[in-house]
Amino acid sequence: MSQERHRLLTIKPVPVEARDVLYRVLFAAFLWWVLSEGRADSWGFGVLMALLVTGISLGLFPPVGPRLRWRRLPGYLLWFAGRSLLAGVDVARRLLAPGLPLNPGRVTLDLDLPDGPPRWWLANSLSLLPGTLSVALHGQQIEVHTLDTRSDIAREVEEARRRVGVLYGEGTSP
Amino acid sequence: MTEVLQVALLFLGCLFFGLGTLGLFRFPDTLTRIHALTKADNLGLGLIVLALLPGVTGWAVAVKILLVWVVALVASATSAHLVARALSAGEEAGSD
Amino acid sequence: MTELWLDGLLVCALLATAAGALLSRDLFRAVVMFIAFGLLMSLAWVRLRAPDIALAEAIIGAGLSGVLFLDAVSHLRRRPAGGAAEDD
Amino acid sequence: MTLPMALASFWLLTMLGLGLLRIWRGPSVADRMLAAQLFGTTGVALLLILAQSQAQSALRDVALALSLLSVLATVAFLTRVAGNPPGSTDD
Repeated sequence: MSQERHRLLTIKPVPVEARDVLYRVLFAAFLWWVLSEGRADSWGFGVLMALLVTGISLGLFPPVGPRLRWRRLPGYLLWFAGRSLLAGVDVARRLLAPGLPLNPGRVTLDLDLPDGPPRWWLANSLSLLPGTLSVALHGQQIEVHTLDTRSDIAREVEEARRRVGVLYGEGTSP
Repeated sequence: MTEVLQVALLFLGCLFFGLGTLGLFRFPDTLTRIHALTKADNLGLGLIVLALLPGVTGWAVAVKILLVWVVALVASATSAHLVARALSAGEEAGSD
Repeated sequence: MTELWLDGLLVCALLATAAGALLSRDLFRAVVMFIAFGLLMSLAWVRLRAPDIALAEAIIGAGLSGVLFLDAVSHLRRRPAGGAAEDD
Repeated sequence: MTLPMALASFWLLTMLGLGLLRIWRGPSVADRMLAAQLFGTTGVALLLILAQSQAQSALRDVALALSLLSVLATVAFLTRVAGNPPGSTDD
């Protein structure tokens, strides 16, 4: 078990597949369309840049570990938008309450998420979710700062961790 | 109708920016200030982006301002995490 | 009318950051003030309808030179004999 | 410029002014960096509003560049000024 875990927790580049290249070229072309605000007269240069960016990004960030399931992204973003709205309201509530109801502290929780992009997703998401701010990732643990140690931080982190896991293909037959 | 919604979103966005700045002064220590700033300001920016969406001139522009928001989200979440980590590393080392 | 107030406020903020960057005894504070000044200056170029200069100012003023100054401050701090400003 | 947008920009600029106060008062280095982060986000919002109300699409590029560069200052601060003792970072 622990060896299996260790294997999961190290970043390991995987062989580049044709679909990796295709996705990146398409994404770069999409970015060009967005950045040029839909102008049609610059596509010659745009295609060149898209290919160049794909080459550079494959060199700098080779594909690692489990792949992001793009089709599951909208669901994640919807959940995230709702929760981060709640996070803003939560901060506002605490700020405007006369007694300043705060009980800040740190919590360290176990985390069995593959190293690399999944963890970055989680850490960055947590900083924008209600009551949590990711402080540090130590091996298989995550240290979180919270506005109120009395609230159920473990459940919040567990929920976020589950959703990031789903985003990276957990819960599907391989 | 769209106009009313737009003004309402703009107002709410400004409100959250104000709250973020208020948090910068009212919360007791640096880590709690990070909470207030990242959450309130990013929500404020999001609401302002939503308010601007009806007035754009094309799909690409709409995606572009959404992209600016996403980049700002990632940027501030990353810097919040980095500042928090530096603070706790500094405490452990006994400096600062 | 509101636009006049907006520009007036911008000018006041510019003067405040410029004074802050020049007068601060703490070097790190001066650098952060300078970064803020760069950003406000970029907004000023925007109000003057010069978006290209605003872009250059945001990148060079608020971005690159801020980083270079931070680097310089850290070098000064590492050498206490160099007469660096005392902080806090 | 429509009135709501002008009022919104005025309000955001006021918030920037208050952020200046935080930079000046500190007290810690991290607080100042935090105020710089506030400057980044608020500046982006201001630029997006001005891009639309002044009908200058180039300002959206300025906003994008600003949001990318705001991390740069924080990273520079962390690696240089915060003075992490070597080996204290864990990843």
